[in-house]
Amino acid sequence: MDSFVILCFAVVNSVALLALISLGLAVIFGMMRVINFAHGEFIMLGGYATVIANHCGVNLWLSMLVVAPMFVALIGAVAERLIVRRLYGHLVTTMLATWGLSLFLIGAVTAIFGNTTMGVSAPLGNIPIGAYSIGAYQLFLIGITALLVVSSLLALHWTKYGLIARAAMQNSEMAATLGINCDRVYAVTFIVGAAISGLAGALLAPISGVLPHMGAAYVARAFVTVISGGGALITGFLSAATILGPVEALLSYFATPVVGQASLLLLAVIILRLLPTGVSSLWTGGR
Amino acid sequence: MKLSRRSFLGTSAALSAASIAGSFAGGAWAASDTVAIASLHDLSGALDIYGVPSNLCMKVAVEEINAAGGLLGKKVELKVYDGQSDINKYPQYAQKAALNDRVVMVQGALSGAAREATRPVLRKYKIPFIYGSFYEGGLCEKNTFCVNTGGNQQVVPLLEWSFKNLGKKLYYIASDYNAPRNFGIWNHVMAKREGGQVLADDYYPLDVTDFTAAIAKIQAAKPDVVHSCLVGGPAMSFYRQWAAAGMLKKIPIISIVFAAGNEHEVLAPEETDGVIVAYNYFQELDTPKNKEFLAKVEAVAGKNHPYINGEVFGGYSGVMLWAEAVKRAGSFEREAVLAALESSIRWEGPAGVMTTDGPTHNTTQDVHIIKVENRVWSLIEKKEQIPPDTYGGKCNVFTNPNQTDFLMPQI
Amino acid sequence: MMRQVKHALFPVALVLFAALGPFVLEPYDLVNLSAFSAMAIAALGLAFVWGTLGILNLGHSVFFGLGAYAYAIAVSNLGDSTLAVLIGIAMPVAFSLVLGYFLFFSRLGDVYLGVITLCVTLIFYSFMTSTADPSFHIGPVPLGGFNGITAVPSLNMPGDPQAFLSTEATFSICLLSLAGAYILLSFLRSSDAGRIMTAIRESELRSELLGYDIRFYKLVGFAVSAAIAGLGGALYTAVMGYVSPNVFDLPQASQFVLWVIAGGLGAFVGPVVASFGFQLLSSQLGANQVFNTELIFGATIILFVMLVPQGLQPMLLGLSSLKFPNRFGILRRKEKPA
Amino acid sequence: MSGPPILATRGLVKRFGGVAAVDGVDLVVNAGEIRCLIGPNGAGKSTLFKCLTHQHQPTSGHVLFEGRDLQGLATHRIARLGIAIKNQIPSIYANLDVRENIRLAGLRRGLEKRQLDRVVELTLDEIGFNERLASQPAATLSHAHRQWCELGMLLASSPRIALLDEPTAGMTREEMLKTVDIIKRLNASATVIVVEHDLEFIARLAQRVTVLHRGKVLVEDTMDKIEANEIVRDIYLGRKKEATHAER
Repeated sequence: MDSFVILCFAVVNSVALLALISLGLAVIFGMMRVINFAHGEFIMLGGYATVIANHCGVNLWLSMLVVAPMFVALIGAVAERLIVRRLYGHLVTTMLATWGLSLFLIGAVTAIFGNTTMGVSAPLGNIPIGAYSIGAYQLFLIGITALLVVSSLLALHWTKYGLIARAAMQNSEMAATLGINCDRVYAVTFIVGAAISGLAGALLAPISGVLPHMGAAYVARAFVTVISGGGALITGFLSAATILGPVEALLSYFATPVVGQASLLLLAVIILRLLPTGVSSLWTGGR
Repeated sequence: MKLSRRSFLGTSAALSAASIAGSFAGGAWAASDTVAIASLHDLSGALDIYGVPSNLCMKVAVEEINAAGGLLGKKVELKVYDGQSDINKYPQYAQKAALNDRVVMVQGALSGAAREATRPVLRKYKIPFIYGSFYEGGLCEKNTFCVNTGGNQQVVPLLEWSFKNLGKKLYYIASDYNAPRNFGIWNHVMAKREGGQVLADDYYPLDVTDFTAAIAKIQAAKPDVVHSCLVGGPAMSFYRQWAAAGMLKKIPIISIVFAAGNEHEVLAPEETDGVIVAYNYFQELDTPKNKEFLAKVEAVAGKNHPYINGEVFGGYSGVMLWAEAVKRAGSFEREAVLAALESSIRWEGPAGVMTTDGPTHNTTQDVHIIKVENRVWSLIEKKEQIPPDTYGGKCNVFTNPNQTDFLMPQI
Repeated sequence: MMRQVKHALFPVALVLFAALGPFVLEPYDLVNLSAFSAMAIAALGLAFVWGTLGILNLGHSVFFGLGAYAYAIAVSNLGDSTLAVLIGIAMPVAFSLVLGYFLFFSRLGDVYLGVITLCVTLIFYSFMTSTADPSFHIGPVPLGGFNGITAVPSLNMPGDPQAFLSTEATFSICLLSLAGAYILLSFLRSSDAGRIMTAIRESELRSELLGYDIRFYKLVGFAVSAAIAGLGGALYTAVMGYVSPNVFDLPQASQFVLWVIAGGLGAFVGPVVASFGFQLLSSQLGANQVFNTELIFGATIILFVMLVPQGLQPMLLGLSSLKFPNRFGILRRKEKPA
Repeated sequence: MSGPPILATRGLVKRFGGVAAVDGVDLVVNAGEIRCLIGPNGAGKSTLFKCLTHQHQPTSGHVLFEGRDLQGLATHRIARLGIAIKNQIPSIYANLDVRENIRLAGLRRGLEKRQLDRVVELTLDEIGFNERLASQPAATLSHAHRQWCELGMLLASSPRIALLDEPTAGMTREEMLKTVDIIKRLNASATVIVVEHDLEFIARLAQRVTVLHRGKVLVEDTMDKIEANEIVRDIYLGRKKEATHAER
């Protein structure tokens, strides 16, 4: 019984982590068709912002939930202004430029902080479940991820900004004729995406090694999740995470982690082959 | 293009290249008043955490030698290459060091993959390769000399101690690549020898960051001790998630790689306190020789120098052992230096006495079992003068001078 | 006629270099340039399939890597390197046909196709890194996991495995192969089949309505690019003497894309030049520590993409003919958002 | 006429979701004809064309080419049988020059190089393109020239049937007249089915006219009779005429 609960926890946890690391990318890709290769580094910067703010005496929760997203939003704003804005509509060029940005950010962080930074540990203690015990912080993480996803959905569908954003995403020319400043919408979207990535990094900081290269472990996985999710902004990647996460978690548990990881990629390939525009084409009827 | 068969063929050309290389080398240091050695490390990229301090240790050694008047009357010059955590760079730079810089010795290429990519190149150009990282053991090649610990020198003392003091049921969790798999075999060797039990061998890809399922698996198996051979930044997540699940106080962790990537600094004390490792060297070692050494490190890299652990210490001991060999040989020539290294060079350094072992081309040395508390390591037990494993006599460059393949431990 | 002369210029230069290089260059440079050429050959494969046929293949490295591994395994088993190079070409081709059949016989958008190929190359990376166990072997050759296969024999005389070719000869062969790949692809591009491939890039619908089987042409083009990449991979392994799973990883895959974009999409000379340039830069950065290597390399990529968005070759051609109004090139227009 | 008609459809249906854009069309076209398809917007003309070439898969029903059922054939296979189409939205190779466009259309015929070159030059002549126009990228052409370029591609491919969807849309009268000429040349070797609104154009070309309405064939007759048909006037011509009046 307790092993079943733990297994369920592991599955839900892997879905939540996949969702958490993909959300920022999903917002940027879904709205702007920009593949942000520096996504992993935004996560890394979020982690660094948290750790450093915390060492400077800022309360951990404040560092995680406020300082990190704001800092990364700032970096995102600069990157958008200097790089991404000039390359809109050129998918591959943007991808390469953000790849350059990712190397640049890694280099910059290493040059400033070196390759070793003292981390912060997970707060909240642990919860015993039968013979097992799990970190309470991980439960918090699942909760806050759900909250983030739900609030993004609500923001997109119930607020004026969400409406404008969806309009700009559907048809930028028409939105422009309606008096919407698409450049501004894109800028805000990129910044919001960056802030979410930063928040993800901050939330991950207590349970992962905060190092200049930590982003590399996340980017491919986030990328695959978002693309196989398809056109529908939030629901798409969420459903992809819900399919891919459990497969990886369960196969890692019952077979080997390599099998789990390979199956995640293989499954993404199969999803894209069967549903060429991603999972969400099932209910949006293609794009 | 009209190339005659003769000039097109490598056998003759390689010979001439070798003789040229030889004459280059000879010419290069015979005429000038400096002699060059190469440092091949990842100074950027994901693996710089190992490369940067190891390179620093080489620098410290070179400065020490030069401050004492150099070697055979010549200043030693350190040619530094940044492998950029890209294995493709290693053969390139090894070649450059051999052909352009005409170095007399190459050290570095710490990761197994880098070492394997570099070794054949240096063998081809006949430049001695000093390997400074601890490793799985079983490398018994004429052109290579391993100055750090091999598999048996770390795993055997650590597991002897842990089976005796922590319990017989061991759970092995490791990164999925060559060295951890080889260390995994040593676990079984030791379990058989000591009557212990290896409950599981779990290998995780290097970029896994979510260890929830892994931890659940360990909890279900209820081991007495967890042996972790998880390597790299992403794997640090394991220790955090392990501590967050409250396991750190319940099941002790032993390791032979923990701290090599400064895990004990990146992670918080409440996530690492009590982890036990085995290395030939650790920075807190309380000996006069070590105090001297650390003073020199500070002189080179300032007070906030990176932590010097057992992995990167090889950068220092490698150069020093090589220098001793050069002194004994009275020459920088490959044959002479290798012969000297094979003649049991004894050197007393910060980590105690180290003696090169002729037949195995590995090094006999002390190993310290240490424990971390609040980011500081303290000695539990010292195992003196552990010789390298002979792999049943197969690890012997005198009887197998053409041996280049790895030897595997037999259970 | 002038055009043909202009086209011949580049391969002639390569052949001259192949002939004269051994007399003027240091052995180290010879080895280095051999490796660069092997990489450039593989980049040409992507330049062709992407620039001519319009297939955005983000996982081109899978063919390069398969060629590299196929050569390493074949030459270690057979001894003869000529046959091994051929196997290094054949393996990726066979795989590309299977993968291509899977991809082109469904209606996939270009980004999605790119992501699938990227996933495929990452799957190979995961698989190859997990083959450290000695039980993974082909003949006497262990796959070697993360460390890869080492001490791979270099090129030898056809039929005489003991007669290894010298550094000079290997250099010449690599450069001649590069010239050969360039000539082959240029011919293919200007042939009728190549024109049809260009047409397919321009408009799939129109081509289909004219009666061209676009799936067939894509499959053929994909296989050609795989063959060229495989040749590059095989030569690279022969020059470097080892192969590791890194040939499949994300940085390797991104590099090919970078070189093609930097050189100019649709061009052949540009990507070759860009590949040499970037490899030289990265190699120089590592040999002289000015500052953090990644920082400089990253900044270079950003600046390059921002300042020369249409790529090296179109920019230089544009400058020389001073067609400023058309500076941002036809090729830029092709690239459309997903 | 002996043998089956060159093109026939039997009960052709195409549904999009719940809407039947083509709703049971039976059409017979004989070899050598120029057939005009008319009907108000949404009558299903373009959809019918796309079904004929399998750009859309018909939901049910059959398309017969010289008695042969085309079911299951891919678009390019149908094109190879000699069914060429100009869609409503011009589809040419915008970044290639006109000559290359025409050449690509002729290339499929498997001619020798010299013969192909002759076909290309002849076609350029037939659509009235001089050397300057012929070597221009298609993207830089005017609207009418683009349409002619595409008609030239059809000419060069030497089809058995040419399906033309609104070839004169947006043209001046003179341009329309030139288009009529080109289509007549096309008709010399091919059966032509054309969707049009322009009455003068239809009068100049078509022998028979088929009226589509709400996805069904409403009536099929000569132009004179169609113009006299009350129902057609009601649903289509009348409105069209009013519209043209209003425009003037």
